[in-house]
Amino acid sequence: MSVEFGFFLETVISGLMAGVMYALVALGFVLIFKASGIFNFAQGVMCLFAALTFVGVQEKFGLPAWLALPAAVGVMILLAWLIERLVLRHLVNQDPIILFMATIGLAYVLEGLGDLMWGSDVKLLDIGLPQGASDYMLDNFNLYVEKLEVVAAVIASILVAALAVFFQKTRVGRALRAVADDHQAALSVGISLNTIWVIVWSVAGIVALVAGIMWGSKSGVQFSLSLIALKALPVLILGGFTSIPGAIVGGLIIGVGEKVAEVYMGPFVGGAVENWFAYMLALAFLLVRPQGLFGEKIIERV
Amino acid sequence: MFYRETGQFKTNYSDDRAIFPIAQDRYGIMILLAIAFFVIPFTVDDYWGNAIFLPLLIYALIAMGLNVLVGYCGQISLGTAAFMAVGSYASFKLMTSFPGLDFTIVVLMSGLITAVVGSLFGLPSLRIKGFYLAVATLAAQFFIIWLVNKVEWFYNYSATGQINAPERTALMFPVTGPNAPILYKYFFCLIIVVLAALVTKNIVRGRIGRQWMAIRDMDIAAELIGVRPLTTKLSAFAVSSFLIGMGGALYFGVWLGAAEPTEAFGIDQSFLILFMIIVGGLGTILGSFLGAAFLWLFPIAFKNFMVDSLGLSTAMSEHLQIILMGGLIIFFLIVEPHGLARLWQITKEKLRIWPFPH
Amino acid sequence: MKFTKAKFVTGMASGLLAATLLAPVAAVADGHELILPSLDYRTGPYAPGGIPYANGYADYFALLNERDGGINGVKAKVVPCETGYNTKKGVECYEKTKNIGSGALAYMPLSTGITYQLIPKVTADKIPLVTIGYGRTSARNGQVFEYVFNPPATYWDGATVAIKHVIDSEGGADKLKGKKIALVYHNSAYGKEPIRTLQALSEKMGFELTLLPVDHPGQEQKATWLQVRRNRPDWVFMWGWGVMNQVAIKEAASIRFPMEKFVGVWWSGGENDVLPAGKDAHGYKSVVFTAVGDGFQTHEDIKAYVYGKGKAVDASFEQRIGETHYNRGIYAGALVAEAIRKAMADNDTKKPTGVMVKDAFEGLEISDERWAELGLANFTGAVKLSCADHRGPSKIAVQQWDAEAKKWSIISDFVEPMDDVTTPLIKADSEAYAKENNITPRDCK
Amino acid sequence: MTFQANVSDAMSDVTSNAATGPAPAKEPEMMLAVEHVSLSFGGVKAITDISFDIHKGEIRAIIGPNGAGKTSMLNVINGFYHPQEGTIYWQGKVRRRMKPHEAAKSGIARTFQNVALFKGMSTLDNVMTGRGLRMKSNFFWQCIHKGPALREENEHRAKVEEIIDFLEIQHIRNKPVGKLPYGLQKRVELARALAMEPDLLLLDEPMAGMNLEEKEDMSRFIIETNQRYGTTIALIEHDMGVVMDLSDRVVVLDYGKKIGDGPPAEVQANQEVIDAYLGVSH
Amino acid sequence: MSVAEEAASARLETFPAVLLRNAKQWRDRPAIREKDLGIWQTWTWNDTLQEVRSLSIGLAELGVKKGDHVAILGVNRPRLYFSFAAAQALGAVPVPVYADSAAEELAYILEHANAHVVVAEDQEQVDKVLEISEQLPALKEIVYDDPRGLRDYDHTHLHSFERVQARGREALASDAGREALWLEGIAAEKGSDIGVMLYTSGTTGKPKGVMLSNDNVMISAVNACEAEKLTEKDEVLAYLPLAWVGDHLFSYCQSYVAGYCISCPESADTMQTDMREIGPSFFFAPPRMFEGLLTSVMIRMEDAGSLKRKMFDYFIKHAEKVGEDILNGKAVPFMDRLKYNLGELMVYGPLKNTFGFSKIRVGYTAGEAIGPEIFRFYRSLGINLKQLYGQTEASIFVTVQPDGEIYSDTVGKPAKDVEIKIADNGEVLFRSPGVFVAYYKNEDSTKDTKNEEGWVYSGDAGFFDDRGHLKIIDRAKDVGKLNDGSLFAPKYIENKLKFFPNIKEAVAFGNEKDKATVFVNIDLNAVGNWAERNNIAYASYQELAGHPQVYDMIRSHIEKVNEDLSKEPMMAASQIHRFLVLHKELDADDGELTRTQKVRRRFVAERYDDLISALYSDKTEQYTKTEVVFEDGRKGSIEATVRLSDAKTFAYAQSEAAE
Repeated sequence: MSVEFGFFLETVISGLMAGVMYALVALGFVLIFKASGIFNFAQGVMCLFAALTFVGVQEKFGLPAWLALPAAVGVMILLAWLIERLVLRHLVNQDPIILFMATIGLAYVLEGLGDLMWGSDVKLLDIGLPQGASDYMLDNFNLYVEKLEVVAAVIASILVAALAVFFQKTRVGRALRAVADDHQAALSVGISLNTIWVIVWSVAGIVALVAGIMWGSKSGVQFSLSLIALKALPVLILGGFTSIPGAIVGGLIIGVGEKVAEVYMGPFVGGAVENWFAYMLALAFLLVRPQGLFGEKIIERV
Repeated sequence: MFYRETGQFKTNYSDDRAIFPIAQDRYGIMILLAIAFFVIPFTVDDYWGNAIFLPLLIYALIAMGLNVLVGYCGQISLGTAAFMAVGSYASFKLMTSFPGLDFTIVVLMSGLITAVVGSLFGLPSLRIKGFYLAVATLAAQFFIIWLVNKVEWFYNYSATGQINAPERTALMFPVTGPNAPILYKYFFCLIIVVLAALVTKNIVRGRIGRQWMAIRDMDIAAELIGVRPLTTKLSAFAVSSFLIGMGGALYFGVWLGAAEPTEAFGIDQSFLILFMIIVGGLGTILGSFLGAAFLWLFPIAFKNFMVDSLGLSTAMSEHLQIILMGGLIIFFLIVEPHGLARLWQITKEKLRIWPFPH
Repeated sequence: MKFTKAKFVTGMASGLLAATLLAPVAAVADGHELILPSLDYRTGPYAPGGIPYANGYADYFALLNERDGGINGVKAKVVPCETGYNTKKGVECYEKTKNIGSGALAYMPLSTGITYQLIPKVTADKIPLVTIGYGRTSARNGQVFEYVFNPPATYWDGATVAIKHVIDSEGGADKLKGKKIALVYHNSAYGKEPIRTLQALSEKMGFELTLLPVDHPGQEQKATWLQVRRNRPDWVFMWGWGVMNQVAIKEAASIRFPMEKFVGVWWSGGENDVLPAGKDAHGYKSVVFTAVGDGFQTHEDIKAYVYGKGKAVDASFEQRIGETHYNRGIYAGALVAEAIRKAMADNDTKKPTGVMVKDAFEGLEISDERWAELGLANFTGAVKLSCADHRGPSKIAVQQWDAEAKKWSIISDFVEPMDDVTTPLIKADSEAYAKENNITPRDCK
Repeated sequence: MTFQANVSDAMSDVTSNAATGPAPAKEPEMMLAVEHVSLSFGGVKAITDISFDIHKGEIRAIIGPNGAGKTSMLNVINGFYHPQEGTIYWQGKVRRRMKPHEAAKSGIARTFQNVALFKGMSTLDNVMTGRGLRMKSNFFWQCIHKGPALREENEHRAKVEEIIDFLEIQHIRNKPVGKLPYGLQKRVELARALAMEPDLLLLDEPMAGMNLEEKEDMSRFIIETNQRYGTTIALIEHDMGVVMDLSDRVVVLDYGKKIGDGPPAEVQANQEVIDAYLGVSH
Repeated sequence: MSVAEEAASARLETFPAVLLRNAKQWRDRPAIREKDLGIWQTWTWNDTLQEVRSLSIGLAELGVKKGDHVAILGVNRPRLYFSFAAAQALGAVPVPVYADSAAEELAYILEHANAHVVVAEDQEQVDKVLEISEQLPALKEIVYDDPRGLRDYDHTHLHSFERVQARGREALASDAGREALWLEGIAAEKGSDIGVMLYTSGTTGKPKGVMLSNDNVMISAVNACEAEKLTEKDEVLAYLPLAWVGDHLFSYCQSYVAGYCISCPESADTMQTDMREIGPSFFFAPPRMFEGLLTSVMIRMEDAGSLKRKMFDYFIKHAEKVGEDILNGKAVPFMDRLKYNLGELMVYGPLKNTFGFSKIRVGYTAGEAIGPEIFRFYRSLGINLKQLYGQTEASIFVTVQPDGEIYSDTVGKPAKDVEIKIADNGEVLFRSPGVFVAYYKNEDSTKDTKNEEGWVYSGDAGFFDDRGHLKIIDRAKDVGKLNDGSLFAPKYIENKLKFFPNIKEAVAFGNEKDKATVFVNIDLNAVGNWAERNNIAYASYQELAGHPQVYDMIRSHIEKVNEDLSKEPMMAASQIHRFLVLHKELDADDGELTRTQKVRRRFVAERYDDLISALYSDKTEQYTKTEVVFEDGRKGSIEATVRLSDAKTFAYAQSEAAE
């Protein structure tokens, strides 16, 4: 294995790993969009809020991590319930852009609330996840693989598997799938739309918590965490707003694409190309498939 | 209540289609304009000019531009800040390359250049729709900002990539640079914004505007009655970008005076403008102004109130303000999803039938 | 026309209400005060850096008020205004605060972006703008930038001192030839500042410079560090801010880049930047122009007079007094306070104006003895500004992080930057600015 | 003096056309003809080898059970779908593959099965949009809304007002169409199509979901349109009574195939058609 | 200006002559407007002249000649107004006919009037005429305005308006002398010639054709314009039936004389909106309309928020206190005036604005008596509303309330050039230049109504009060006596009852009876609204009318009236002892009301004979069956058991003053 090829491999691997991290955030978007057609602008802030809560309860109330986790999950479920109660319920049947706007309002509220409750300092999030490069890989294969990202990949796989089970095997999950296709159909399953929304937002909240913990372990918990949503957007358009596998595959493609571009193209054009390259990549895909990689085909009718 | 419409009747279609068919609206807008032209300029100081009126006017102009695209033509864009950047950098290059050029021309040309760039980035809209398009416009956002940050020619090879607006005049009056009196700056922006609003209104109430709205409301039906999607969408992108580009030139040249691409034209600017038109009201000119006013003035007013009057710490006030802002947005959406302009519309209807409730 | 009248009245009423809310509060409660706006940021992505600095600045004046009854008996009023590191809010804050009371006496925006906005404005409004270790480097040229001061160090100075540190570590200037140095920088005006200087030095000394920009906010730097890993530079410099710093430190550790060869500018040398990286950060270095820790009389006094009496803006901060960014806030406070003191003495007034303070800055001299009198012995180098030189003598050291003790410690002497390298650059840049903006450099003789 | 009494019975006079067909004196002029057209979506055949024609000035009905391919047929005619096989003749010439807006420009207008109005606009603006193809003033004049632009706007407004008057929708002139009752929406849609002054008007179930009174109104409008403006009309309708009253000739589709074509009475008697409607298995 | 034209316009004895003057004098001022195709289409006086001329000559081409009768059938449309002048220019007599006349009624009038030509509005009217054309041997041609739906009719004798005008224009173009000829025709018309014939919809018997000479209407119009200072700048809404004398005077004659512009609403449904848009400065309406409007105000305000309603009530009360004084120019305390101004801003102004009353300078209410409270309500808002007492036979004007002397209980002083005297039996007689020539083909009636000296028997009973104002009590023939000999004026009682918004119509009985009783018609709007608020469920008008709670409410109204009556010496004896609420609305289609919505008292008495006798018995309910005509013309019957109820009466001092 030549050095250059090894380095290329490293680039691809770290791209894949970064892609998994993006996909974690994108998953939350997809869940909500799939079930309710809402483009949840607040997903990034939800990650921050979840992570802040997770760290906050540890700091302020001295809870151990294993207790803080269910506490944070509880808060996210409560949040989902509140969102349904105070916001979504009043905006049934509104245009998508209105709901999108409402999630923007929500993002503001959560951002302010998180800062207000837990302060705007950087918080260290350490739940004992392995950090740094894998010595094993580095020593034996001279391959640079970040341990945290491997863990993230594993967790993402578990999460996706769990979601798959949830959607395929549980009654509620099946209702959720039904609601994605047809609101009426969901009602016939016997679960009210309101309940479904609470469940979807709770699940998205938990996904946000997981993403928040992963990103928080990587870079500490503070305001910038909410900006990772921007990283998830190209993943979303690439994978399609409604597809969970799309989010994963899209994440991987974007991750690899932008890393390769940055490393191999960056030096020639002055660097910092990852951001726009991700979007350009997504745009290029879209021009071929306007509904995204895994999105449902748009058939125009009159 | 104040609407006394008795005796206002139209004997020709021109009057019937006037921008303000109701006389009271005409008087109202005339009074507003009179205040804007004859009262404010002589009471305005640096604070009111630089912190309140200039940003208000400039944001209104930019919001109007975005509203053409999103509100009238239904093409969601998140690349506004990039187009502002195009306008700003175009004006910077024009100002520094042709020092003698009147700033009015600079602004117009910046608008035109932005219109060209905007149309180019509008091309994908022919294939991509809805939120997919919205996210696709982010490509423009990131690419353009990267480009102007990277290519040194754009910022005249300055050490840091900052651009500074040199002193230029419009019709002999200095309007850019630190020494331009706020009065001139204000008048310059006001005139441009008023004219732009008038022209925009004219466009949207005519054939082109109706075709935009047709595409927005039902693109297939629009095509089947003879609306050409290509020209219609691109014209919306062009007009929108033209306004945004002019706004960008004013934003940088007149208001800020200096700009740095990643911060002044960051993605949060794009979102801010989008929020303005949604809160203000999609598809209305008035909404652009109301939205700009709300999103720019509310935080300032709130900050002043919380910090100066209640003596809260700045951080606390900022947090509360963000929460309140979000809460208000949600509240407005629940009360009236179509924005402040619609709220005014409803109030107006109420006033027109006063004292009756319906 | 009754209706229009009525409309006018309601319009005026609501307009008035809005106006009162928007208008800045002009009146000052009790008598004359020295107005010192603090354009700080306690929210947003850069709040972790903004908070300690703003606290240091505010605490120093709170100390003067509590302990000495102000400056020559006139109380100082620090007016905080939240900018969120946002230039537009910064402009708004500036316009709002500049005319409070008898007028603002000095500005410190702690943001290079806002500094650029304010340079022309303060010049027009005649209020000194004091940028401690940030802002526009070429503002050192007082002939062009009359109202802008940047003691005791500029970014370019920082870059030269970092190179000096490399020279010391490598064992001589000649050893630099053929060495590789990478600059990881925040892709903004701030981050780009040292590029020119480093380029000049690389030409002069023959090292190879690699530029690696990182976009805001910088949470994801994998690609950047992959390139570091591939290029294997001997040294990495960093001009970072916010979350970018800690991510970079972690990434550097991950690729096993030796920490002692990783040098940040002072803004990449806060406790917030290294703490989240935990043990990985051990050995990381940064340049610095103030001493570290809280072992100074002033710090003791602040604890006693300010926190003890409950006069602190941010009472929860007490444990963190002495953090590097906090100390810079104190430094800024001390500088401004001394200038005001001098302005009062020079003009024999208790109501100095912006112009007087500017003049005072141009003759400001704080010797080591004076620093000791101020309760900050060995805190930093002596200050001596003049009309032409708005930076004055500069002393910069290198600090290193001890992850075990969770403490910074100074590992070098306070050395002078390479003015021979920067002076021509400053001259060129400031002259370009003067030309672009039709400024005739004043005569400082 | 006496007046002929039969004048008050004008309606029957008009509809009697249906039985006798177009005046035999002159050879019917061809408006549009489709020959051997087939259309499929990803392997699913929507239309199979269909041929028929539409004469100038007639009212042609296309009927058939649900899923027979009627709407697809209209979509083919106005260029929204492109058939894989077959030829379309338009006013005597072979028509090349064209985009919907080009078809509109060539004189084809239509209404939709599910009302496809511009919901955010007023009735007036909806109808005005239909005039778009005939408005020519350039961008500059549009911007200042004076001179040619204003003149043009007013001229077309007058035309549109005539149509509004014709369809009796004055009272909803300035209402947003989104909130109108269904029957009125259908009428506005017809108005919009009429505003294009088309040569061929395609109506996709113009009376679906209407009550008896509304249907009568709509029938009246369709007949008057045909007579007053000489517009050729092709319509899809389920109500056989309406079809029989209105149309000159009927084409019957079933499962994408043509199973009948001719005057209403003839088609009504066709056994295959009866079977298709009664659902007799083939 | 040609010689002929000059000759024609020199003597302004006829309206075509006035038109010639107007077309010169106010050439480009608007003469008539119509809401059509979304805007107010406007004809200037010059346009009007062109239209009238081509139509007139076109009519001549159709064979219309001097003395012919041209029936005009339809609602207010500019072209129908043009038809008046066009016919008059030929010396023909226009005969406007109510557009809502049933075929039978129409047949009678057209036949009686010997109409040669009918100018009809649209298909509906044409159909009506065609249907009865067999009975009309004199009818030669029909001209229609709106061609919709008429395309396929046989056009041998049916002509579109355009075609007639086109023929007129052709004739003008082909014959150079034709215009002069036409102008000469106008010049030849004299003031004494019959100018127009209006059919009265009398309360009894068949309609009578009132022939009015050009002088009659011209002098009346000139006098009225002078009295109210009407000028070409005034605005008038033409919405009342063309065949009503009031509309003829206000919308046609006075418009020509004063030169003001009249505006025709788009349709009856849009009347309110159109009224608001136009904002007439001179307005006339029957009391019924003002009542309806007031009721709608009260109903709409019921739904307003409590604060708004309180404010509304407060200011309305204040207006009642000082509004009329302010309007009459009397001194009012400064604070009250200030408060009134505030009220103007908050309530009166907006209210007037929503009605379209903001610009009214002079408003007339005529046709019948208006409830004093209603009258005062409008005046207190600052609307210069006046009562007018008039008759077709007088070219409408008999008395008018002069400015500053408005009393709600009188109809004012004699109009200019009008003499009035009271006959011994209380009947009002008048004589004026406007007094009609004769009834058409009905000399007996002419003799009965108009004596040799030119005095006309008005048929109304009344007297002059000490201020010199005429006070009308009732129809002379309706004023009766109770069995105890005291005066019984049914209309007086009915009007008092009708003031209550809940009561739409009332019919009082008592002549030659022991005591007074009434039939009441509830107002479905007002009572329905009230029922909704009080959770009273009802399925039909009939059910609501028979509801016990409705009876309670009506009873309280009646007792209030009784209390009032008890205080008036002449009327105290006619307090209402028993009443019932009718199970159906009185309807013109059933002949219970006239076309102008007046009650046909005798007809009602006969029709509901069973109910009346029940009222004078002890019964508490009565079964009745009534034949009705439905809207589509079918006949049917309604059956009901109507409840009868007593009402409390009040003691009063026996007066000897009764004459």
